[in-house]
Amino acid sequence: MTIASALYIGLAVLVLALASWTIFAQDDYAAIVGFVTYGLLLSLVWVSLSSHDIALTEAAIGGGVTGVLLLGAGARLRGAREPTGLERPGIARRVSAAALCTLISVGLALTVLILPEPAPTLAPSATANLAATQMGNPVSAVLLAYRALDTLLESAVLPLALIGVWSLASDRFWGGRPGLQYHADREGVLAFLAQLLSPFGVLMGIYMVWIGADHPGGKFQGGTILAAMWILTRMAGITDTPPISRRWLRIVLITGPAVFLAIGLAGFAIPGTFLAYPAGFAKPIILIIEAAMTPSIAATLALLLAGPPERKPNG
Amino acid sequence: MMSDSAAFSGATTPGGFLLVLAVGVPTAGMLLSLALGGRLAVRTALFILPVGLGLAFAIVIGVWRSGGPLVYFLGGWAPPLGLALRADGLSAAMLLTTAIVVCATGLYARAAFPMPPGVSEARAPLVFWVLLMAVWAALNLVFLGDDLFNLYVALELLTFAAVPLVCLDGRAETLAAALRYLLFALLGSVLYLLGTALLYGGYGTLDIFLLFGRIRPELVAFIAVGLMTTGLLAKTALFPLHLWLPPAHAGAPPAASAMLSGLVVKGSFFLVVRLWFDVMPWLLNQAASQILSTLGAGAILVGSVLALRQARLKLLIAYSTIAQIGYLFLMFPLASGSTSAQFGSNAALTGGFLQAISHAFAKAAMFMSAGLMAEALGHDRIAELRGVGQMLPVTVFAFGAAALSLIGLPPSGGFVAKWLLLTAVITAGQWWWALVMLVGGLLAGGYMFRVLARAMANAAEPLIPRMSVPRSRELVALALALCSMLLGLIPLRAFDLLRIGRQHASQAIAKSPCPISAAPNAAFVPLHLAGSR
Amino acid sequence: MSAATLFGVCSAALVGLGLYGLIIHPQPLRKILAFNLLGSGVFLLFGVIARRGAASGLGGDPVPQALVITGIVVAFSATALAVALLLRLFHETGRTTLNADAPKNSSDNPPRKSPDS
Amino acid sequence: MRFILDIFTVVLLSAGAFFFLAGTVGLLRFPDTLTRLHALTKADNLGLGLVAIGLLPRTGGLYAAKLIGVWLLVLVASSAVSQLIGRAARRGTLQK
Repeated sequence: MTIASALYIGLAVLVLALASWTIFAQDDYAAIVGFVTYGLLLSLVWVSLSSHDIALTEAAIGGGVTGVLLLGAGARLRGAREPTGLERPGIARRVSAAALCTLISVGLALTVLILPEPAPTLAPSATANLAATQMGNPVSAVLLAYRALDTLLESAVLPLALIGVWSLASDRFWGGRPGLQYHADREGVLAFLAQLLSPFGVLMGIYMVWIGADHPGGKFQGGTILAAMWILTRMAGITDTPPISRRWLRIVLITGPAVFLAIGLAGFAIPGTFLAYPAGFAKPIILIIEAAMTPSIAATLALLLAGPPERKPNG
Repeated sequence: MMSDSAAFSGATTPGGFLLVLAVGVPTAGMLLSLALGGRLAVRTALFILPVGLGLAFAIVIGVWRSGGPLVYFLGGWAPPLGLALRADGLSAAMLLTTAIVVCATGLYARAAFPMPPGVSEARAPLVFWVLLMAVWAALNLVFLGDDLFNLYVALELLTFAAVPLVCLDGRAETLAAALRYLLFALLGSVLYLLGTALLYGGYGTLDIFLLFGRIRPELVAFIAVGLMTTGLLAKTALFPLHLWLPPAHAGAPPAASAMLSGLVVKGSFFLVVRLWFDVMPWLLNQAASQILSTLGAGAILVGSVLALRQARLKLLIAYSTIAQIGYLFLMFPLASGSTSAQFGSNAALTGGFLQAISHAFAKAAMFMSAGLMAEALGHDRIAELRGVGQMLPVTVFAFGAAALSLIGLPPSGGFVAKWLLLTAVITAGQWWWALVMLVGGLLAGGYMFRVLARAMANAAEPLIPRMSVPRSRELVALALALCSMLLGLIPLRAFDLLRIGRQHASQAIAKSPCPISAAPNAAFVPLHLAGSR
Repeated sequence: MSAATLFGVCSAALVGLGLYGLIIHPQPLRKILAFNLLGSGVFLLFGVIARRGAASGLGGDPVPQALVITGIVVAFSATALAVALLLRLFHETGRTTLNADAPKNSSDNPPRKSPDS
Repeated sequence: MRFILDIFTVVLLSAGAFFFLAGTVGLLRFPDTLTRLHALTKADNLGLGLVAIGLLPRTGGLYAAKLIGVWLLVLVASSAVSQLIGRAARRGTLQK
């Protein structure tokens, strides 16, 4: 057994242990903390599968922002009454559920073990066409050229989910500021951290978008970092969420998908196909799309985290 | 890879750009409504409605004229590396149905969700109009998508658009219903995604057309299709995964219920059809297809019996949806047929889709008229409906017409659908399904009669409506109900549309690797000759 | 045993664990956690398939890798929507569970105004 | 020269790993929040710093700067967060 495979086995055991903790822990809060740790370890798994783009995304979104979201929810639900005995599943239900899930796991594991060898892959055609997209990172080429429609729709999923979250506001708060107000001490530690860290964070977020075309990174990872910086300054009381009725906010939210859609439609004229980029201009156009999408992604993620409006429009 | 691309039937076809617009226009409408907000949001949505309807008509005409599918390769990248949109006869029919129901919903909702005077923007109207556009875009993509992962994104768009509609009024019950719906839907999509991963691992493509050529009857394919079907059934609310549906559909505002019950559940149903009929048609000959129709039969019986027991009109309609979804799944084992693969497949598939389409119109009409009755009466208790027929004759007539179609009485789309399914049952020699359909029809007659008998009865003294019901809204419900009726009067030949672009799949059913009686299969038995009309 | 095989089996186990949690936990918050775990198991399976398809000098097939990135963002949106629904439900009712039994049959419902716009 | 650098790396990485281990054991074993915090800072600051310095000879230029940057950012973040946790612990708003 090589050192590498020992490391992998250790990693797999740890991941499974944390996953079990997340499911079986009694305390909700402990389960959430377990999940956040699990997300961080999972990004190591992604590195060991040489998927650096996903490792970044998992650390930023899967573990990071999702973790913050769930921790926030756990904190607000704390003090709720525990489920009563009647609501807890009985032993028969547990056993049958466990049997079913074991069956599915075993079936799935068997299937994975007998997947065809050599594995079918699109890697050769993805690299063969890379030159036409003028990008160096094949994952970005898939996201922004070969399967651009997926990404376009995904960028529309984000504001849609946000509308869904906003729809849960009570009527009197419509148009107001999302989330609770943080009254933080402007001289405090958090304010210090927010002021010190946010310039670095913004720089790093922009850098990650910029190199995304050729190296691991991209708008989702970069956008998440920007969102995180906004959240940090908000928690420190330096910034606040804007009222959701603001026109500029709405425009920031839809700029990304709208620019992407408009460039896609412009493709009908030159070079004649939806979502095709004119030869030789693929890279600048893709950079425009990325630049337009990053603020939208950052704002949407941060607002999804903030939740529905909870304060009066003028409050 | 190149050989695959070459084998792919044709590249972008003329008129393929319509498919892009069918998805793009409502998406743009959703984004614009959100950005403009307020009254402009409503106006944008109302402007998009006729445009989208026109596109749907154009696609139907395009498919009918060309006699083959419309295809568009996005960005010029051919599958498997790129994505394609493809409209065959089934997609075209569903696109048009969706466009009609969405437009009707829009007209109906103009009065239900106007921006209130005095404020620049209110919550429920803005959310409703944005989500209306989103539901439309997502459904169009579900019908047009040709890539299983792209369809996953479409399913998620559909979920995110549908769930907030359930709890638009913000009451605790509807919030609980929406949360339960969301959890079911998320479980459904994640199981679907799991199957997608296995298919990619096994065959290196997610394009439906290419998968059809590569997939073989082996463990990977069976596990994948099992997981994907289970996930989609949870979203379609097929018995026994139906528990989330009644509170969600009954709790939503009527305009939203019309879309949820009439259209949204059909999205995931459509993907089940794509999987079983287009990706692995040989599966239809397996015992597995009997499982689907057994569940369908269970849904018909359980849904109908529960509908009979409801005291509230909207819940009754919601339970009737569960029963009517059951009919859709009866077509699966019938499509293979034992004597004539071609004919059995055609009658069953046509019957099944006609059921889906006529149910979409009838159910939307029913929820709209139930909404109007509830507005006028201030409640929707079936026991106290007496006199509503005098007060709102047009509404009750619309409800009655829609009920005829659901029960399956002639002349209605529901009748032709069930008649075609019965023909397929007899061709396939699986008489027991006929029994289920008969009992289902009787039960449907029973619960609809309960409502109509009360609604038509004269009240001791004329009722005074709590709110005046504008005639235009009544007419919208009536128009939809009439659409459902008219489907029964269209010559059957028109339904040849449903078969366009499917020849490859029906041949595969006939040449299935599994033993079916090797009847000499006449290359083409036109439906309108085989039918008795 | 290669990393791909090892983590392939790991992903199967994660799917089972997530599914179990989703079925048995009565609290929506725990169901949401379990859904995220289940989702990450599915994404990991995509990653394993990508790794198996390493070719042309790439460490993995970029197509499934890109799908996972899309999937993670979609899963986050779903989580945000579910959490917002749960918090609102808690705010309205003080409940953090959904009653697991079948939807209330209306025949024993107290009559009330139908939810109309 | 190469050999000496390798020894340097191994020694510093081992020392870093030791502090991480000690920190983790402390986190699990110590009785209350403040002492646990004390254990944690050992891992964060000292352990990570040793690992970063140990890796320096294997990289150069920009990468070395990035390594140091990572360490400094973690230092800033962890010291600020420790402050916050400590304050919360003193106010008694934490569980247990």
